[in-house]
Amino acid sequence: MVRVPKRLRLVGYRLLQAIPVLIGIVVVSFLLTRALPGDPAVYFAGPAASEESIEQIRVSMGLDRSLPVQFLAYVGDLLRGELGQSISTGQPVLTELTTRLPASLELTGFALLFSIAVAMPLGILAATRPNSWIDHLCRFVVTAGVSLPTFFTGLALVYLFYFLLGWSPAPMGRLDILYLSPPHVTGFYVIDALIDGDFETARAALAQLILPAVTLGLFTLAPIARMTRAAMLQVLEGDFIRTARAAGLSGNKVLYTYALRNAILPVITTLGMVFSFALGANVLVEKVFAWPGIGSYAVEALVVSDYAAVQGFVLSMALLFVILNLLIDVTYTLVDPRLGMED
Amino acid sequence: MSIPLLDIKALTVEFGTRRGVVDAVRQVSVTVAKGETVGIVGESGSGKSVTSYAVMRILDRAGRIAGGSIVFGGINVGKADERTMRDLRGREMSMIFQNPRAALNPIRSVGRQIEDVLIEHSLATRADAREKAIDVLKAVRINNPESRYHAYPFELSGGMCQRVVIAIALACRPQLLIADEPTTGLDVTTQKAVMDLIRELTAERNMSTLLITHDLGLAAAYCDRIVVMEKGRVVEEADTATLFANPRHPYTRRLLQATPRLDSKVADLLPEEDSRRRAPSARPPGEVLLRIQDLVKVFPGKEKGDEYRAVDGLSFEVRCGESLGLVGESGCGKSTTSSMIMRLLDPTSGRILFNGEDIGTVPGKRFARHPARAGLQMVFQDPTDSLNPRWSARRSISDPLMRLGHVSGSALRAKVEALAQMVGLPEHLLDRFPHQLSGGQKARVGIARAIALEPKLLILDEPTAALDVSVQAVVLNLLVELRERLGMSYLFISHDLNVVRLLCERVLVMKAGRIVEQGSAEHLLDRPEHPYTRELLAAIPHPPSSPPRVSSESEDSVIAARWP
Amino acid sequence: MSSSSVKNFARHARYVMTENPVTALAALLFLLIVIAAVAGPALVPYDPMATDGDRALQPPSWDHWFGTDHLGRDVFSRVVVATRLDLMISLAAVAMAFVIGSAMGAVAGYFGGWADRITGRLLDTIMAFPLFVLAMGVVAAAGNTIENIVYATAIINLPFYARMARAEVNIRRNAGFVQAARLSGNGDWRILAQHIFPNTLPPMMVQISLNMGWAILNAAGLSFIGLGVRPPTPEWGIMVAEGANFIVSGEWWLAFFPGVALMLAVFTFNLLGDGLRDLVDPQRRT
Amino acid sequence: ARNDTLVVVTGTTINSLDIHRSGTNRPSYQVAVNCYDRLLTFGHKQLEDGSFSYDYDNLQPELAESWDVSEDGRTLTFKLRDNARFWDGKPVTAHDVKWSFDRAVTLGGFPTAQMAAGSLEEPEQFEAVDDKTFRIRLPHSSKLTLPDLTTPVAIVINSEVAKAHATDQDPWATEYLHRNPAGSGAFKVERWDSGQQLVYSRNDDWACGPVAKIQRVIIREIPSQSTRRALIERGDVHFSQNIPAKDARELEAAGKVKVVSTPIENCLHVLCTNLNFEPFQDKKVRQAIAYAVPYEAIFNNAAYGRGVPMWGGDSTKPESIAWPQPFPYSQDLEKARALMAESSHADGFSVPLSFDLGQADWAEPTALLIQEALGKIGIKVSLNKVPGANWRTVALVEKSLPLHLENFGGWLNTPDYYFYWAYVKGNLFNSSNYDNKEVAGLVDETLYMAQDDPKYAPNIRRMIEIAIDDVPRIPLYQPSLNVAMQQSTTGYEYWYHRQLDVRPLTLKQD
Ligand SMILES: Nc1ncnc2c1ncn2[C@@H]1O[C@H](COP(=O)(O)OP(=O)(O)OP(=O)(O)O)[C@@H](O)[C@H]1O
Ligand SMILES: Nc1ncnc2c1ncn2[C@@H]1O[C@H](COP(=O)(O)OP(=O)(O)OP(=O)(O)O)[C@@H](O)[C@H]1O
Ligand SMILES: [Mg+2]
Ligand SMILES: [Mg+2]
Repeated sequence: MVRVPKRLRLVGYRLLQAIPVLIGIVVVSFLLTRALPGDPAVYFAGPAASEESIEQIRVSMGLDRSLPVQFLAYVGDLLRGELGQSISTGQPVLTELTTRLPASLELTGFALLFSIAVAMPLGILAATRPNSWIDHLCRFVVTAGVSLPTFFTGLALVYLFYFLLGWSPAPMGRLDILYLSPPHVTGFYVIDALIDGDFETARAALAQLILPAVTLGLFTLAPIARMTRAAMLQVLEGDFIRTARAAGLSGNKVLYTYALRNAILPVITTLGMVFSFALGANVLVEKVFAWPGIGSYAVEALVVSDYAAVQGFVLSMALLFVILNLLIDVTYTLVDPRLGMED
Repeated sequence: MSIPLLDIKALTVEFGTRRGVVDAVRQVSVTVAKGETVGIVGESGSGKSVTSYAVMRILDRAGRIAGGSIVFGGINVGKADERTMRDLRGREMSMIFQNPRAALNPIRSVGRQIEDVLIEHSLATRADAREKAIDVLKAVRINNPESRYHAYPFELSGGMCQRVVIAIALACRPQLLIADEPTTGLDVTTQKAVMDLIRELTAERNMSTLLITHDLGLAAAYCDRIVVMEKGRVVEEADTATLFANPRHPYTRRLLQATPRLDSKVADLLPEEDSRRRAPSARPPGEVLLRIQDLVKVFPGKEKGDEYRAVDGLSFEVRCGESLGLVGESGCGKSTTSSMIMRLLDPTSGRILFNGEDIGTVPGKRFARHPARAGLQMVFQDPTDSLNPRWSARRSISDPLMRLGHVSGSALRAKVEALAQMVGLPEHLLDRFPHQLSGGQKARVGIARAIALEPKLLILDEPTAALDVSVQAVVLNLLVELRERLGMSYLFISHDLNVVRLLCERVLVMKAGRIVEQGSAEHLLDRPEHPYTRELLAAIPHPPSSPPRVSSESEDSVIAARWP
Repeated sequence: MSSSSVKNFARHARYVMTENPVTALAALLFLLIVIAAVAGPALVPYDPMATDGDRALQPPSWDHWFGTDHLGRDVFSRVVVATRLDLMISLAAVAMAFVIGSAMGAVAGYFGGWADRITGRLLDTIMAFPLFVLAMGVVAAAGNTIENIVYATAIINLPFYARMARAEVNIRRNAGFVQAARLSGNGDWRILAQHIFPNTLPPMMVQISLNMGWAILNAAGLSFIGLGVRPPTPEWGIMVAEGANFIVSGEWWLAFFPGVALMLAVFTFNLLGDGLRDLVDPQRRT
Repeated sequence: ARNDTLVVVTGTTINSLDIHRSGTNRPSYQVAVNCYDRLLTFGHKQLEDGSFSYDYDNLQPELAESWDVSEDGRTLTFKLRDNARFWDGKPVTAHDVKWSFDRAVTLGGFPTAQMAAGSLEEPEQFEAVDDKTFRIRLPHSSKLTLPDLTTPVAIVINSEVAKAHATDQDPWATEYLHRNPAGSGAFKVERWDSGQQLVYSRNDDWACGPVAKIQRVIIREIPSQSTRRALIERGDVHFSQNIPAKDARELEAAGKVKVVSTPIENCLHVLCTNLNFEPFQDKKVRQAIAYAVPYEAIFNNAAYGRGVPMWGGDSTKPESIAWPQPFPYSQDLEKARALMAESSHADGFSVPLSFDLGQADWAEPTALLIQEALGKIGIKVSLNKVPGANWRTVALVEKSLPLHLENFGGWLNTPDYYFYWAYVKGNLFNSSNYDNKEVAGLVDETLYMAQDDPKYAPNIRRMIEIAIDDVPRIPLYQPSLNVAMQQSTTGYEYWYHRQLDVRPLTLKQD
C-alpha cells in the first residue's frame, strides 16, 4: 500500500531528472551543429547559385541572425513541436524520424534479442564453471565478437552469406523488391506483416533482418555475457543460494528462480547501456545493409551540415534514451522490491 | 545405544586451491542421536562449517569429501546420488545460517520462499501452499503471518529474518537441524529469543540439532553434548557438564578460559603462564578530560517528519585515566555518539568539552587540522574495514605520525617499529597488506595506529566484536597494558556487558539514544536497577561454571519485548 | 625498498599470468604490439607510403606478405607501421578519459550534493547522445585531425569512468579506513586522492582495457564514414574501411590483414583487462 | 511481374521530385528527365564502342512539334504537339510552358542560373501566344538557348495542378511539387520512400515519344558501394548507375554483366592551383607542378584506365578547337625541378591538397600520388579531405583552397561555356581564382557566338593556348560515366546530365 506511491514518486523523480538532460541535449546539439563546417545556405542554394540567391536563402533559413536569436527561434519551434525541414532529404524532420526510427528500433531490437539469446546462456554457463575451459572459451568467443569493426563484420557476412553462398537475401534494406511493405501499424515490418496476416512478407522481412541483426548483435555479446557472468558469480556466492540449496531446492530452481533473477538486475542496467550503444553502432551497420534507419540518416545529415536533421536526430535519440532509462527503472522496481524503500 | 541419526566417521574434506590442496577437515567423527543437541565449537577456520556443508553435501565446487563416511538415517550421504540428496535436504535435514538477512533471497517474498520448499518436497500443492506457508510462519511465532507472508527480507528485522530462515528449515519437519552460528550478528536479547525458539521447536518435534558456534557460553546453554574442533580436527568431545567441569584437551581449556564470565578478570582470560596477562591497577581518576552535555544527533529522514533522533540528550564525563563503558543494543546510538566525540560527525546540538574546550563547535570537516585532533583517537569495530586494503601495515601505522606528528625518515621507521613491538606485532608483518594478516593482527595494526600519537582519549568501538575469544583475550589484555603505559582514558563501546566489565570501572547503559542507567561496573552487574539492564544481563549466555544454564522462564517476556 | 618492490611486482605479475592462461596470452600479444609500435618503422621491408602503380592490388606473396593495395603500397609494412598510431590514439584517448572522468566521478562520489548532481546530469547528457554519433559530430565540427579524434574518443569514454569512479568512491567514502584516515589528520582531498581513489583502480583497469579496444574501433568507424585519420597515414581502421570496399571484388587481403591486426589488438586489450585488474589489486597478492 | 520491372541501384539519395526547388540534389534530376517533358530534346548517336549517346548536334522535338528561329535569332517560336496531355488528361498548353519557365527563372538558385545560361532570365521573355504557340524573346541571339531548353531544368509542369496547390507564401507550389510531380512525361512516380526507393510506372499515353517498353522501374538506394557491386554481380538487380572505375574494369573483364563507360563530355578532373596563394601566382610553379604530376599512374590507379588521357598533347598551340583536349604536359621531373629552380620558390614550400570527401574514390588515390610526386620537387603536400557540404563553401564559394582536386563539366557542350564557368574571375567553378583579361574578353565575345562564325575557332584556340600556358587548372584526365547492367537490359543511352534516362531501356524476356 505504501509501496506504490513510493515507486511512482521514484519514476516521477526520474522524469524530473531527465529535464536538465533534455535541456543540455538541446543546447549541445544546437552548438554542435553550428560548429559544423560548411554553409547550409550554399549547399541549399544548389549548384551554380549566385551570391544573391545564397544570401536570399541564408535569410530565409534564418541563418543571418545571431546565434542567440537562432537558438531562441529553435527553442520556440521545438516548443511548438516543430523540428524543421531536413535540407538533405527535403522532408520534414519529424516525418523522417517517424518513418526511420521504427526501422532502427526493429534492427536494434532484433540484434539485442539475438545477443541476449546467445550471451546470457554463455554468461550463465561460464559462471557456473568459473575458470574452466568453458569459461575461457566463452570469454574468447564474446571478445572476438566485439573485436571487429561492425562495418567489417557486416561486409564479410554479406560477402559470405549473400555473395558466395547465396543463403541470405540481397542486402537491399528492409524488404526485398518482390514484396510491398505491410500496412503501417507499428512501423516494425515483421510485426506489421503479422498483424496483417501476411506471413510471407513477415518471413521476407525477417530474412532481411537476420544479417544486420547478427552483425550488430555480435558486437553487443561481450558486455552482456560479461555482466551476466560477473553478476551470476556474485549471486551464486551469496548466502541465500546456500540456503536454497540446503533446503533441497532443485538445481534449476536455484539457478533460475533464485540466482538468475537476482543477477538479472545488473544485467538490465547493462542492457540499457548496450541498447543506446547499439543505436550508435547502427550508424555503420545501416550503411552496409542499406537499412533506411535513423543512423544512416544522421551520418548523411552530419556530413552535409543539415542542422535540423542532426538536431532532430540527437533530440529523438535523447528522448529514446530517457524513455529507455525510465523503462529500465520501472523494470528494476518491478523486479527488485527493495528499490525506493530504503536509501 | 540406539543407532545415531547422523554418524560422521573419520570425515576428511579437501579443497583444491591455487596453492594446492587444503585439508579443511581431517578425520572428524561426530554422532548425533535422535532428539539430541550437539554443539560444535572452535575458533574461526577450524572446520566447523565445512563439516556441516559436507553433511548436507553443499560444499563448493572446489571442495570434496576425500575420506570417511557420513551416514544419515541409514543413507550414505557421501555416496548418494544428487536426487536422493535433494530429497534429503530440507526434508530430512536442514540448515540455518549466520547472517539471516543474507540467507534469504532478497527479491522474493518470504512466503514464496517457504512455499518453494514445501512444493519442492511435495508437501503442498500450488493451491494450498500459501495456507501452509502461513502455518509455518505461525509456528515460528511471527506475529501477523498473513501480512508477513508478502514481506521481503529487507522489510524485516534481523531476528525476524532468522525466524523465517528457521521456518524454511523446519517447514518440512526434518529430523536434523544444523544451525551454523545462527545468532552471530544478532543482539544478545534477540539471540536469546531465537535460540529459545529453536530449542522449543526441536524439542516439540523431537528433532536433533547440530549447533555450530564459537561461543562456548551459547553451546553450554543449549547443547547436550559438545564437540571441540581445532584446525580441522576434533580435539575433544564430551557432554556439556563434563566438558566444562573437566576439560581435558589444552585447547579446550584455553577456549574455556578465554570466554569471559561474570566473575572473570581480564588477566584470567589468558592462561596463567602467558606473559601477556595484565591485571588492571585501580588508579584514582584524575580531573575531567571529556565532558558531554546534552548531546543530540538528529538524522534527517527522506521526508519531513521522518527524522530520527539517534542520540537524544546524552550527558556524561570521562576523567583522565578512566575507562568508561558504553553498552546498549544494536542501533541505540553508540557509534553515533563516538563519531561525534571523534568529530567525524557534527552534533545537532549539545557540547563536547575536551580538556575544557568545546570542540563540538569546530566543524568536522576542519577538525583534521585542529590541535586536539591528535588527542582523540579511535579503534574501530571491524579491523578489516578500518585498514586501507592497498596500504601495508607499516604505511597505515605511519599515516597519523606523518600527518599529525610530522615525523619522517628513519625516525618514522623507528617509531613504527616501536609501536609494532608495543602492540605485539612481529616486525616482519609490517610490510604485509591487510588481507595477508589475521583478524587479531589487523586489530593490532589498528590499535598501533590509534595509539601512535599517544592520544589522551581512545574510543574503542567494539574492538573485539569481530575476533575469536582467544584473540579477544589477548587484545583486551593488551589494551589494559597500553592504558597503563600511556595513561590514556578509554571510552569502551560494546553491547556485551561481560566484556565491558573486564575493562571499565564505570558503565553507562544506553537505550534509544538515552542513558537509562549508569554506575560502577560491579554495582551495575550485581544490582541492575533498570529493567532494560536486567534484560541485557539475563540474555547473556554463560558457561556453566558460574551461573547455571539459562532458564526458559524469561523467554516470553523477551519475545514480547522484541516483537510487540 | 624500491628494488624489492619491483621484484615483488615482477613476482606478482608472473603469478597473475601463470594463474590465468588467457592473461598470459594477452600479455604476450601486448608485448608484440608494443614491439611493433616502438620498432615498427625500422622493421618493415618497404616504405609504407611509397606507391608503385605497377604492383597495385597484388595478392599476398613472398615479396609482399600481406599483398599490396590499390596504389601498390605494401600492406604488411603499413599494418606494422600503423601500430604506433593506433596504440597512441587509444592510449591517449583512454588516458584522457580516465584522468578527467575518474577525477570528476571521484569528486562527485566523495562530496555528493551539488557536485554530484551537476556531474550526474552532465554525464547523462553525454550518454544520451548515441556515443558514436557524438564522436562523429565532434570530429566533423572540429576537423578530422588525429588530436580531434582522440578528443572525441575521450569524450565518449568519459562517462564510463566517471560513473564507475563515482560508484566506487561512494561506497568507500564512509568506510572504516577512511574514518581512520580522518582521525589521522588527513584532509578531504588527501583522503580522496591517497586513500579512496587508489582502491577504485582494480575495476577501472577492466574498463580501461575494454575502452582501449573500443577507442581503436571507434577510430575505425570514423574512418569508414570518412572522418578518420587523414590519408596516407597508415592506420588500421582506415585500412579496413578502405579495404572493405575491395572484399566483394576479391581483394580480400586489403581489409583482412589490417582487420586481423585490429582484432588482435582489441582482443588483446579486452583480455588484458582481468589481468591488469589482478595486477593492481593488492588482494590478489600473496 | 518481374519481367517488366527494371531494378536500378544507385548510391545516392533522391531528395526531391522537383528540380526547381532549392536544395534538390543532383540525383533527383532524374525525376525531371523521366517524368517531365521539355520543349526540345537531343537525338541519339552510336559511339565508337557501340554504345549509345545523346547527340549534341542533333536537336529533336519533344513537346514542341516544330520551332522557328527569327532572322535576328532573338525570337523563338514553338508549336506544341496537339496530342500531348498531362497525366491527369489535361492537354499541355503554352500557358503551362510559360508558367513553368516563369517558375524556373523566378525561384532563384540553380534553375535560374541554368536558364540564364541560355539567356532565359525573366518572365517577360516568355509569351503564350495561344494555347499551342509559345514564344521566347532573347536580348541577343545565343547558340546556347536551344540546347539549354533540353536540360532537365526546362521542364513543363502541369500549371493548373500546381496552381491549385499554391499558397500565398508558396506561389510556385514548391511544397506540393516537391512530393507530387505533375508532368506529361513517359513515367509517373508510383511511390517514393525517401531514403529507400523511388518507383516509376509507365505513362501509357505518352505523346512525345515511343511508349516505354518497361512497366515499372524501381530505383533502390544502396549506400554501400560494395553491396551495389555484389547485387549487380549476383544478378539481383538489372542496372547499377555510376559505378566506380575499378568495378567497371573488373566487371567488364569478368564478362558476366555489361559495362558501358562513356567519357563525360566537357568534364575534366583537374588539379587546381589557387592564384590567391602566393606560390601559385608564379606561372613557373604551376608549370612545374604540371610537369611533376604522375598522369600515367593516376590514370591507371585512380581511373583504372577508364576515361580519356588529358596529358601528353603535341603542342602548346592547339590545332583543334575540341574541348577537352590533352595538354602538352606529362610527367618530367627534370623539367619540373628546373622550373621550380627558376621560380620564386626554388626551395619549395608546403601546401595542403584538398579534395571532396564525396569524390574520394578517385580523388584520394590521385591526391596520394600527387602528394608523393610533388614531394620529389620540393613541395611538401599534406592531404585534406573536405566533407561534401563544406566543399562547395570552401572550394567554390569562398575559393579558399590553395591546391585542390576539382571536377567540372558543363551541360552545354561548347568550349566557351566551359571557359566561362572555369576560367573567368568570379564564376563559380573558377576555384583557382584565375583572372586573365584576355581570356575573359575572349569568353565574353565567344559565348553566344554561333559555332560557324569565322571568329569562333581562332578565339577558342587562343583561349586554350592561354589555358595551357598559364595552367591554373592542370587537367588530369577526362572521366567516364560507368554503368553496369545485366545482359538482358538494353537500350542504355548516355546523357550529359549523367542521369539515367529510363525511357529507352528494355528488358529481354527470358
Ligand atoms: N571454498 C574453499 N576453498 C578453500 N578452502 C576453504 C573453502 N571453504 C573453506 N575453506 C577452508 O576450510 C577451513 C575451514 O573453514 P570453515 O568455514 O569450516 O571454518 P569455520 O570453523 O566455520 O570458521 P568460522 O567460525 O569463521 O565460520 C578454513 O581454513 C578455510 O580456509
Ligand atoms: N547517516 C545516518 N543517517 C540516518 N540514520 C543513521 C545514520 N547513521 C546511523 N543512523 C541510525 O542511527 C541509529 C544509531 O546508529 P549507531 O550506529 O550509533 O548504533 P550502534 O549503537 O552503534 O549500533 P551497533 O551496535 O549495531 O553498532 C541507528 O538506528 C541508525 O540506523
Ligand atoms: Mg563457519
Ligand atoms: Mg556501532
